[in-house]
Order: sequence, then structure tokens, then C-alpha cells
Amino acid sequence: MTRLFASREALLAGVIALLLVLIAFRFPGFVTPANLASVFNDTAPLIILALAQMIVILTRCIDLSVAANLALTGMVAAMLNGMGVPLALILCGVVMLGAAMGAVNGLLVWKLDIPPIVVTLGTMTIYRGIIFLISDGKWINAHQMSDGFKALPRIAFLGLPMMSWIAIAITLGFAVLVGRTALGRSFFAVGGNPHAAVYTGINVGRTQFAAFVIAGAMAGLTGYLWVARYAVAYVDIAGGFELDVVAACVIGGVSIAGGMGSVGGAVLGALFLGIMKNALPVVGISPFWQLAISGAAIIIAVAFNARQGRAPGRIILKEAA
Amino acid sequence: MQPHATGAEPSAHPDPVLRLSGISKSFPGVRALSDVALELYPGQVTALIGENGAGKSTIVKILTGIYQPDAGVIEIAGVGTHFPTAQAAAKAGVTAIHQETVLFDDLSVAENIFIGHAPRGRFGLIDRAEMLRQARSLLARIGADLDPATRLRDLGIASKHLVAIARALSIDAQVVIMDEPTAALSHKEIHELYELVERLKAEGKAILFISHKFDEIFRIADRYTVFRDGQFIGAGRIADVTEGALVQMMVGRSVDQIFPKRAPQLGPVLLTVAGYSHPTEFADINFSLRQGEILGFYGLIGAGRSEFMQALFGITKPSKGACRIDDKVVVIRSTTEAVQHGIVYVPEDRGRQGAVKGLPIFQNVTLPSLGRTSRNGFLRLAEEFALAREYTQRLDLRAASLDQDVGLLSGGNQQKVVIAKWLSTKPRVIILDEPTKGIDIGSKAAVHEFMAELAGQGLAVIMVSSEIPEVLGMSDRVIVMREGRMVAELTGDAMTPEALVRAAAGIPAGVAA
Amino acid sequence: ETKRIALVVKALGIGFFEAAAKGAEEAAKELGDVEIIYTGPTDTTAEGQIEVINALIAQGVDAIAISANDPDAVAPALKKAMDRGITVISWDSGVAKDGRQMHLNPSSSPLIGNMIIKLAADNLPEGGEVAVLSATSTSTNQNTWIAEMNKVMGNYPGITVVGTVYGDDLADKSYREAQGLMQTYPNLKAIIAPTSVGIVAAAQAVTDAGKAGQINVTGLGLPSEMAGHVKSGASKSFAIWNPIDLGYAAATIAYNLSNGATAEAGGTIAMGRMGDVTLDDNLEGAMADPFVYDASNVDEFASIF
Amino acid sequence: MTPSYRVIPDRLVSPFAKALKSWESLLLIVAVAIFIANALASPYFLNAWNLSDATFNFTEKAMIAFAMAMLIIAGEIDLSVAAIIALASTMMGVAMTMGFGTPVLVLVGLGTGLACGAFNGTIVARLGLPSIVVTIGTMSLFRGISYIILGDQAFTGYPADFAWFGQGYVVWVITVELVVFAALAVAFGVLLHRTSFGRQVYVIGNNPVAAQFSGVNVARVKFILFLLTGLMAGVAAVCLTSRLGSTRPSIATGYELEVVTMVVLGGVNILGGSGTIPGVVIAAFVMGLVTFGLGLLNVPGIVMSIFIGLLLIGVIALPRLWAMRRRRA
Ligand SMILES: Nc1ncnc2c1ncn2[C@@H]1O[C@H](COP(=O)(O)OP(=O)(O)OP(=O)(O)O)[C@@H](O)[C@H]1O
Ligand SMILES: Nc1ncnc2c1ncn2[C@@H]1O[C@H](COP(=O)(O)OP(=O)(O)OP(=O)(O)O)[C@@H](O)[C@H]1O
Ligand SMILES: [Mg+2]
Ligand SMILES: [Mg+2]
Repeated sequence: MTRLFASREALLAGVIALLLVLIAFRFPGFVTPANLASVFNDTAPLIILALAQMIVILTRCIDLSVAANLALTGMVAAMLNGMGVPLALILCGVVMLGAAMGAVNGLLVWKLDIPPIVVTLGTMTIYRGIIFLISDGKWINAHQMSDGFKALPRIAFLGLPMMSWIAIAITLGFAVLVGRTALGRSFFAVGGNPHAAVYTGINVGRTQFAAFVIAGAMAGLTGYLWVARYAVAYVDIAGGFELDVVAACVIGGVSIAGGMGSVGGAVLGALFLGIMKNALPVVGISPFWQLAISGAAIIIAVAFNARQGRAPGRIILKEAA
Repeated sequence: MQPHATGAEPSAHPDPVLRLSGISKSFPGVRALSDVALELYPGQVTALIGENGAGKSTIVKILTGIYQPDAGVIEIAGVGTHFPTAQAAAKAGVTAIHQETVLFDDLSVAENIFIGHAPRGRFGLIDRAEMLRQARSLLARIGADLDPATRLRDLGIASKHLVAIARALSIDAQVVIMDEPTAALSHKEIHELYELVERLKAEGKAILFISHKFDEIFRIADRYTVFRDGQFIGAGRIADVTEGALVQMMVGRSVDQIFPKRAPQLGPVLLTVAGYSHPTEFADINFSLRQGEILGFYGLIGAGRSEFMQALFGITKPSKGACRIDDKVVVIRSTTEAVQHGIVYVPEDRGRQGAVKGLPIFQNVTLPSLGRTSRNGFLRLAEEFALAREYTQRLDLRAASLDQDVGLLSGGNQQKVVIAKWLSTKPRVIILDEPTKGIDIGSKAAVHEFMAELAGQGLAVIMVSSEIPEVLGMSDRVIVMREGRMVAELTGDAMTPEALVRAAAGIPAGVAA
Repeated sequence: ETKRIALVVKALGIGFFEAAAKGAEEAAKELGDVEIIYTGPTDTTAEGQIEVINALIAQGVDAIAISANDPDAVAPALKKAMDRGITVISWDSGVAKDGRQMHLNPSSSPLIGNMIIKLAADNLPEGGEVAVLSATSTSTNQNTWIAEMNKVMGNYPGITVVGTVYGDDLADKSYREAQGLMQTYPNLKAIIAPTSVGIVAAAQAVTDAGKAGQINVTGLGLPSEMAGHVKSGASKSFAIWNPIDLGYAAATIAYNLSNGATAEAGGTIAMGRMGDVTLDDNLEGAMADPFVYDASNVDEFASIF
Repeated sequence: MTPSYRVIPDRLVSPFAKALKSWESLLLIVAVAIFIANALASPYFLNAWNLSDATFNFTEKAMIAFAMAMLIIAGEIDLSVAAIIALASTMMGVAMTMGFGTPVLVLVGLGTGLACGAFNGTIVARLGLPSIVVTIGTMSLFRGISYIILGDQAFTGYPADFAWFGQGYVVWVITVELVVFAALAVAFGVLLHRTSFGRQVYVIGNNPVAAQFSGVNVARVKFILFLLTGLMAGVAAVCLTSRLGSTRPSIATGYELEVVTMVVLGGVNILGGSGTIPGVVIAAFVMGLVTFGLGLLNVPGIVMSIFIGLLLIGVIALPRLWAMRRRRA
């Protein structure tokens, strides 16, 4: 009973439920299933990238280039589409291109031992710059994209668009990866105690590399989804999104120091932010208040999480226990 | 007895399972090993002996694939091999309990044991149930009463060490290496470990045992190998050698192992602690301490001695109680205030709490004395060097220069830097928490000498130690703690090993200890 | 000696400004001795434009024609440019009066303000709720047009503006803001987006919500980007002036000013094939009337800009 | 005890030899190379007035970078600095509309910076939350307050003498901002490298637990560092507001990453524990030279940022690649 309550995921889920109740009070239309489905769909990219970022953070790294990676693969997807490349090939292409960009990050971290925040700060600007170079700074608009290209994330299945299903599938995939595979467990080991990981025969650098590659692949896939969904590609899409992604992870209880986090937490963290973002304009709060409120929400959530996560400590005195 | 300089043995013995020869290893600025040899035999325990920084842990790391030797040959059952990774070493049948606990706080006990080689089920996914089952049987085998599903963070330090041992045994190995395995264990667990070593011997495993404690070396080892300053000095059978001869080989000179004799000159009461209590860690600690006195604190690991000392030093806050210095009540809310009042604490966990790795030796030493080596907040380098030189040389520090990174020193030498750091502040009360843990015999004597000297100068010394000879040899008075409470205060003739063990373990008088 | 005229835009890569650059090049060809430097920051910030302006001053260009991200913040830098003998005008989105010699509005602001609400009202004979999707909250021209629109609301009884949101000229943000509008105001009948980025995003959001035909997206947009949405019914009509003409006119005015023409209240400046512009007391002038596009003519212009 | 101690030398490598082989020397070579390349690439580069204008590309960011460098060396980070500029600038605008003169405006700007720094410092140092996350939150919070106050409005019409900070010259081409920058560089250099406070910063960055166990008041030092960073953001806000002559809530967007880039390029270890102020000063010039030089060639800003990104990774990666090759050879 206390265990259930203490678990951060349950608590966060409770906060989200409370948030929904409060919103419903002001604006009942928000909590209709159709609208909640649309909020979930809107949050799908954030969920996918929060999961990707989570495994990177688990290994004591951080990937600030996810949004730039997303934008670049999105642009490439739109350009390939413009050249008439079939959608299936584009999908393979974006995942591979994203993974390749993740691999660049990973190699710099692994082989040259450069701190991940520096590597991805650098590649973040480089990837964005490359978009400008390949697109000449021009936008690719809806009318320059084929209908099939734009349709995939929108196809409805059992009442949910494909984009939501993809997010759900990826969530399940991550649950298996993180909980049941050797690689998944080694993410925790590497982040929890890199020094000890070496002694247990886990190659720290290679594990971090793997996390970056997976994160890159996810960013690549999201790049296509994003561009197809919003039907536009240009240099600045998803600008600053990397910070939302990190915020989602942290709200979800992923420890920025590595080694601690869960799939459920990351997903809930993303949903929390997604609901905040969608709900504020709906309940009629002036757009100028949005930024301050979400900032305050992040701080409160983090403070709360830290309080939850604080180790109770050993208890030596017998009767005090 | 003359030790065999070559390590070669009469043919009555079986062939070595593992033979190292001509191994050399250098780090930037340090030659950790040069041309050393080591042989391990099945069913025998070989003790590796040497001073701090002799290269013992380095050879362990070479044997487990963490470091690559610059030169030399590793042979297993007569076949040359090499270990590019830790996994390669495990596959070749070499497993180790390392000097530092190398575990993962946020994983479960079972996962800690099996990380890297977890049992697999369908689709190559980890089979959790099987992993828990195997972990349970391994823990039972070493007599550890632990739930394999517990998060490691929730365990005490001794239990963590047992997990490390279980992990080493989870690998089916011919060669088991133990690098100072008893340093963090209490009385009871040490005995269980000895039994385990006996069982492993009976199973025909070759064991490499590293320790600074001679009593245990003579108790469990069959053979010895001695290193000094990265050189091979000798090897042979324990039965053929005396303790004095081993020490001689180890330090290159004879060492007086007797605790310094002193006639304590007790001054007025300096420190009084009354009713110190913490909500969960310790309760109702009362004592007073005189100038020139050495007060020992004995207890089993986890008795709460460190917790109490850290509260006295301002790291954690007590909930109740008062502390008086020179009969004036002082409130210590932070370490800064403790230092201002002349109380200093040499921590037990030198890697985390003591040394600032990444900074040079001299900056470590002068850290708490910056007020003295600076003027109006501006640093004066020459004074810093002078201060650092004075105290490190007195402790016989082995370092290339005072500008060297502390992180590059061996464990024992790091401890010396930490002690030097506190002595340089000219404190009034010095608390030493396990001051000689992991320190070689020569330096140990130096530390003891120093403690006596400090007391002679009128300092009040508190020494936390789990080594009975040290406690008895050094202290004027001993307080025993158990489960967060003071259970005995012994002086004079009452200070016997039996009394200490009984009080610490909670065995009432009359029952056999 | 050739005149070097810098056309500084809000951000590179936006279709509208690319078209304006085409117009400026056309003017350069016509004038003969002119080199156009098409430049701007890569995101719509005033600080970025200031760095660009500093670099242009250093190169000693002859004239700067700018569409400003912030009317006040760029003014000191432009003043410095004028001090060093550079001709400075603003066009499209203006600069504070003392930071430029004149400002060229694409059209007159009252006309545009009236136009955007009229486009919405013409399709709402029974009246109803409309909302505005703007660019950044600091965008001068957007704010002026919306203010002008509010002044004439009295002429359109039955139409109520229920809210204004800001998409920051980012496609994804505009899309989400449009979604938010639809959720907040279930009876919404039209979204007015006087920005080429916002109008496309809003049309896409309306289409995705399955409300094409129910909610009319209108405002200012480029025919090439809007053609599809006009066909799908998400947008019945929209307006724009010709950005090519605008770039052409800005370049010509800059050329003339740097060749000795003067900008004074009540005076006129020649704009080549676009005729003359007359300046008001604020030293502002309007180029031409906005032009309305709908299903009947959008395809014809989609291939041009 | 034996009186004959083993003698340990103070140093094996002289500080001068160390400096020669340091990151700063490498960076200085890069800076000189970029300077020469710029001079060759554009005829407009070697002009006193143009070079003076070019300093505006980095002075304000560099002021923050000094404090940020110390914060990062101590193992923390402040991503809210740009938002602090926005809030400080907004507060100055509010004071201006209330009719206060330049001295009060400056005090308000600095005071807001200090207050924001104190807010970050309290949360991070007292509550022990990770600074990277906390300041991502305050980044939205501070700028959000600006938006609440200003909405779609702007503050303009600052007093004429207020323009001195961002547009004034001390003598000839030497701007007020450049002088402020130089003075702060010296002050921070002394603070970090010559005082016991600076030493404590390094200690905390290397091992905060050991620092506490050595009597260092870790929370206080961290709090002061956040305060300093906030103050410097306030100084930058005064300069930037004065230079722009107006305040919008979107002012200084994206500065935080440029400041961090400058600090890291300057050789500060992002993980804490090492770095120098001279390194940051050189890095500021390098970034200013790159952006200005490329600006003269009308290269778009985003392409410049590719150069900065490559520089950031390249300057760290190349020496390591070189060392790896040598080891293999
Ligand atoms: N990673 C390293 N980098 C540089 N020097 C090292 C490194 N590891 C060990 N050394 C040096 O190698 C020498 C041998 O160290 P080692 O840890 O093997 O000593 P040890 O015999 O285990 O000592 P102790 O009894 O204190 O544990 C020491 O001088 C130490 O400073
Ligand atoms: N489960 C644990 N988690 C974290 N730290 C621990 C744990 N167990 C022990 N420690 C740390 O290890 C050290 C051991 O202290 P503890 O209170 O257990 O024993 P003690 O009676 O003080 O004696 P000793 O010094 O012999 O260990 C302390 O510094 C304590 O903080
Ligand atoms: Mg060792
Ligand atoms: Mg202890």
C-alpha cells in the first residue's frame, strides 16, 4: 500500500488525473475521449523522444541534438518525397539517417571521450546548419508534399490516428528493451556506476553509443512524423523541443545523474507536459501566461520528485524503525 | 628461513593454474609494475603482500582484463593468453572481488550479481525468475541472509560486500581473486568469509588473497608472494616463513610493530557530549574527553559510530543533545563551524569524503587551512607548498611531486594526504575514523606514532577503529557502540579483547563469546 | 560604380521574402548599376538582425532596406548606419521613425485591416465567432493590421472576434494554436491569419480536424502555398499583395534615395514600374491595394509566387 | 620518528611550461589564425571602427560567460541567464515608465538579476535539486513573467543618457561595453585564480562531498555563484537594453546556449572541476571573430553556427585524435 503510493509513477499519474479534473471543472469539453485522444496524439512525438532521451540520460549522457536531428531527417524526408521516393523507402531512410546522426554523437562520446553535453551542443547547431545548406533555407510546404506522405500519421485505426499507435508501439518496445534485455539493463548499470560497469565487463562507451544510436533512430522516425503531420519542413521546426524532451524525462522521474528512470515515468512526464500545453489555451488562460505557468510546473514537479526520491537512509536504531 | 627468490617449487606440487611472468605496467609518471611474476596453484591460497602502492591492485586489474600489461605473459594451464576485456577474463575462468566495491546502487541484488551474464529465456530476453532463483542459491552458499529482490541502495556496507562476493562466485572460475576482502567486514562476516575460502580451496580453486592483516594471512594462506615498489621480491610457502621475515621483505627493513608507549598526560576536560541523539541513527551518547587523551570507539560495522562522529562534525544534525568545549556550550550546524571550534574529522571513506581527486596534493592538504595560507582571501602559493610539504613528508607520503593529482596515488597514500590535510589545521579535537584502514604496516606505525605525538601535544583524539589490537594498543579509554547506542565504557584492566567483543555483539556476561 | 543595396529580411527561407528578393533582383537588372545583397538572420530575432546590420555597415553598403523583426530594437543600429552615410529604408514591417528615412507599407494598413475582416464576413452572412491567429506578439505590421481591423468592426454587425493567439510564425506552434482555438470555441466560424505562415498552418489544422468547409481560414497568404487549401475548401478566399512588386519597389526606392532623392512628408519617391509613393507625416507610404485570391484565380498565381 | 624524511619536490613541471602546453595556448593560436584568415578574406576587416562594432557580437554574452564558467567549474549550470536578461530588461522598462532616471534603471536591472540568481541559488543550493533541470524551469518562468508584464507591447523611450552603456564610447573606438568586459574579465580572473573562494569553487567541482567534509560551506559557495551569474545577467541586461533602446519579452532569446558554448570552448570542463577565465576570454574573441568575419562575407547566421559547432567539437577532438594516432604509432 505505502509502496504503491510512494512509487513516483503512481504519484505522477495521480497529479495528471487531478490536473484533468481541474481542467474539466473549467472546460468539460477537454476531457471528452475524442479530445483526450487528440491531446495524446499531439503528445506522441514528445513521448517517443522522451523515451529515447530517457535511455540516453540513463547512461549518464544527454542528447541535446534530438530536435535538430528530427528537423534534419524531417527535411530529408520531405525532399525525398519531392523526388518521388516511395514512402516505405523514406521510412527506412529516416530511421537510418537518424541512427547515423545518433552514431556520430555516440562515436564522439565513446571514442574521443568528449562530454555528451558538449558533443550534442555542437552537433545540434551543425545538424540545424546542414538543413539550411541542403534546403537553401527554403520551406517545403504542404502543397509540395504528396498526399500519401502526409496521410500516414493521420490514418485512423480503432479511433486513434496512426501517429498515436506508433507512439504506443514504441512505448511497448522500450518497456521490453529496458526491462528484459541485457542491453537495457546495462543502460542502468553504466549510468548508475560507470566505474563498476567496467569491472563487470560492460563496455561503457559502447553502451552509451548504443543509447545514442537508438535515440537518433527515434528522432529520425519522429522527424518524418512531425513533418508529415504539420505538413511543413524548414530549418527551425521543433526549435527548442530538446528542452521539452528533457523536461518530460525529469518530470517523469528520470534522474539526470543517470542510472534511474522508467518507461512509465518518461511517458507520464511527456503526457503531463502535453496536457499542460494543450489545456492552457483551452481553459482561456492568456497566451502570455503560458510560459510562466509551464515553467513553474516544471520546478514544482522536479522539487516534488526529488523529495519522493530522497533515500530514507539506513535506520540503525531498532525501535525507531 | 630463506625465501625462494624464483618462486619455483619442488615437483611435489601440482602445476600452477595461472602463471604470470615478466609483467610490466606503467602509468603516466609511475611505473606500477616492472617485470613481476606470480603463480597460483589449484586448491591453495596465495597471499599477495606489499606496501601501499606496491602494485597489488594493479596486478588484479591486469588479471581481470581491466588494464592491459605493457609487457609480459599470462599463462592459464600452461597456455599463453591475454584478456582484452573483463568479460574475456571471466570466460577464461578468472573472477575477482575488487578492492573498491563495484556495484550498482539502483539495481536489485540479483541484478547486481548477474549483470553481464544474466540467464536468458525466450527470444533471448532475460529470465527474471531464473535469475532470482540462482541468486538465492548463491547467497545461501556464502551464508548471506539477503533477499535477492532488494534494491542494493537499501543494504548496509557489509551486505554490499557480500553481494560483491556472490557476484564473483556467480562466474564459474578456476581462479578467485580477493583484494582486501575483509577490510569492510565485521567480525562475524570475516569468519564466514574464511569458511568460504576453505570451501573454495576444497573445490580445487586457486585463490589470490590480498591483505594487510598478517594474522589472517597466516591463518588462511598456503603461499605468499611479495611485491615492493612494483618489483617482485619473493615467493614461497607460508609454513616456511615468519611474520618478521615477511615484513622485512615487504618494507625492506625491519619494522617495530609495537604500539608507541606513552604516559598519557591528561589535561582539563576539553569536550563534553551530553545526550546526543539522532532520530534514526544513534541515541543518548554521553562522554567527556580530556586534553591529551586518546578515546577509542569500538563496534561492529554499522554500529553507528561514523554517523555519530559525522553529527559531531556538523555533517548531519542531531535532534537532541548538547556539546561543550572548554565548558562553553557550542552549537555545530556545519563543518565550517566545527573546524572553527577546532574539531576535525578524518573520514572513513577516503575516496568520496576525503581526497579531492583531480586536484594536486598540495591543494588537498591546504584546503581546510586556506584561511592561514591566504591574506584577505588572496592565495599565497609559497605558503601552501610549505605547509603541504611539512605534513606530507612527516607521514612519509610516496608521491612524484606535491603538484601531482591525488587521484593517481595508491589508496594508502591517498589516506595519508587526507590525514595530512587535517593535521595541518592544528585542531584541538581530532576524530580519526578507521585511520589505518587499507594502510600498510610501515605507514600504520607512522600514523600511530603521530597519534601519540598529537595527544602528547595536548590534543584530544577520538579514534574509531574495528581492529581490536589497534583499539587496545592506542586508546586510554574505549567506548563500545552497538545499534546506535553506547553499551560499554572501558578503562584500564577492563580493556580486554573479550570485553570488547562481548559488548559489541551484545553477548551478556557469562555466555561464551 | 555599382550601388550595393542590402535587402534585409526577417528570416531567410520564408517564401514571401524569397519572392521579394526576386523583385529586388528584377529592379537591379532594370537599373543596371546595382548589386543586391539578400540577407537576414536565420530566426526571427532583432538581435540577429542587428548583427547582420553591423556586418553591412562594416562593408560600407550604399543602402539598407529592411523588414524589421522589432521596430525599436534595430533602430539604434540603423541610426549608426545612417550616421555613416548609408541610406536606410524599411518595408513590409517597419522601423521606428528615427531609425529609417522612410517606410514602405505593402498596402495601407486601414485597407488591410478592413480587408481581412471583410474576407471573413463575406462568407458569414448570418454572422458568428471569428478568431485571429497572428505571428509573434511583437510583430509591428500584424499588430497594426489587427488594430485597424478592430476599428472597423462596427461595420460588420453579428461578427465577434473571440480571441487572438500567437503562432510566432512557426508552423507547428501556429498549428497547435489553431487547434486550441477550435477546442476553446466550438462555435468558431472563421480563423483570420494575417500571416503567410499562420494561414497555412491553420488551414492544415482545420483540415485535420475534419472541419474544412465549416471553419473558413482566411487572411494573408501566398497563392502557391494556399492553392491546395482553397481546393479542399478549408479556405474560401485570402488576400495578399504581390511580394515581387514589394521587393522591386523597396530596392528602387533605396536606389533613388541613395542617388539624391529625398524623403519628406508630403513628398513623393519614384518606384519604377510601380509608379510613385506618397509619404505621410510619419514618412510612410503605401505601395498598392491587396489583391484577393479564391478558387477562380489561385491556380493562375500559384506558379508565380 | 626518523628525522630524515623522503623529500617530495613541489613541482616537476614549471607553471610556465604547463601554460605553454595548455588549452589556452591552443585556443590563442586558433584565434590568431582566424584573425589572419578574416583579414585575408575581407578588405573591410582591418578597420578600427569595424573591429569595434564587432565586439558587440560577444561582449554581453562574455560577461555572463565569466560567471557561468565559475558556476560550471563548481559543477552546476544556469540555463536561465537569457530569461534573466529578459526579466531584468522588463523591470527596467517598468521603472522607466514610472519615471525613474538612468541610475535607478541600472539598479533595477542589477537588482532583478540578483533576485533571479538568488531564486535559482536557493532552489539548487538549499533544496539540492539538479541545476540543469531547475534552470530549464526558471528559464520559462522568468521569461514568462516578462510576457505577463509586457504581452505584445514593448518598452521604448529610455532616457537619452541611458544609451551610454550600450552605445557609448570611452575613448576613440573603445566602447563602454568593451571596457566593462575587460574590467569583469580581470575581476573574475582574480576571483577564480587568486582567492580562496576560487579554490573552493574548484574543490566543489571536483568532489562536493569531500569539500563539505573539509569544512567548505558548499551550499553557500554555490548560492554565491548563482547570485554572481544572476548579477552578470543583470549587467548584460543593462548593456543590451541600452544598446537596443527598447525591451521586448523575446529579448536575448537563445543566449544561454551561446554562453555555454563560449564557456566550453574556453576549455572549461562541462562536468566541473577545471577551466580558466583567460580561456573564456579567448573563446569570446574567437566566437566574435568567427561571426563577424563570416558576417562580412554575408554568410547566414545558421552557417556560422555550423562553424561554431565544428569549432567546439573540433578543438576538443583534434588533440585527442592526434594523441591516439601518436600512441598507435
Ligand atoms: N590508473 C592509474 N593511473 C596512474 N597511476 C596509477 C593508476 N592505478 C595505480 N596507479 C599507481 O600504481 C601504483 C600501484 O598502485 P596499486 O593500486 O596497484 O597499489 P596497491 O598495492 O594495491 O596499494 P594499496 O595497498 O594501497 O591498495 C601506485 O603508485 C599508484 O599510484
Ligand atoms: N547502506 C548504506 N548506504 C550508504 N552508506 C552506508 C551504508 N552503510 C554504511 N554506509 C556508510 O559507511 C560507513 C559505515 O558506517 P556505519 O555507521 O555503518 O558503521 P560504524 O559503526 O560507523 O563503523 P565503521 O566505521 O566501522 O563502518 C558510514 O560512512 C556510512 O555512512
Ligand atoms: Mg590496492
Ligand atoms: Mg564507520
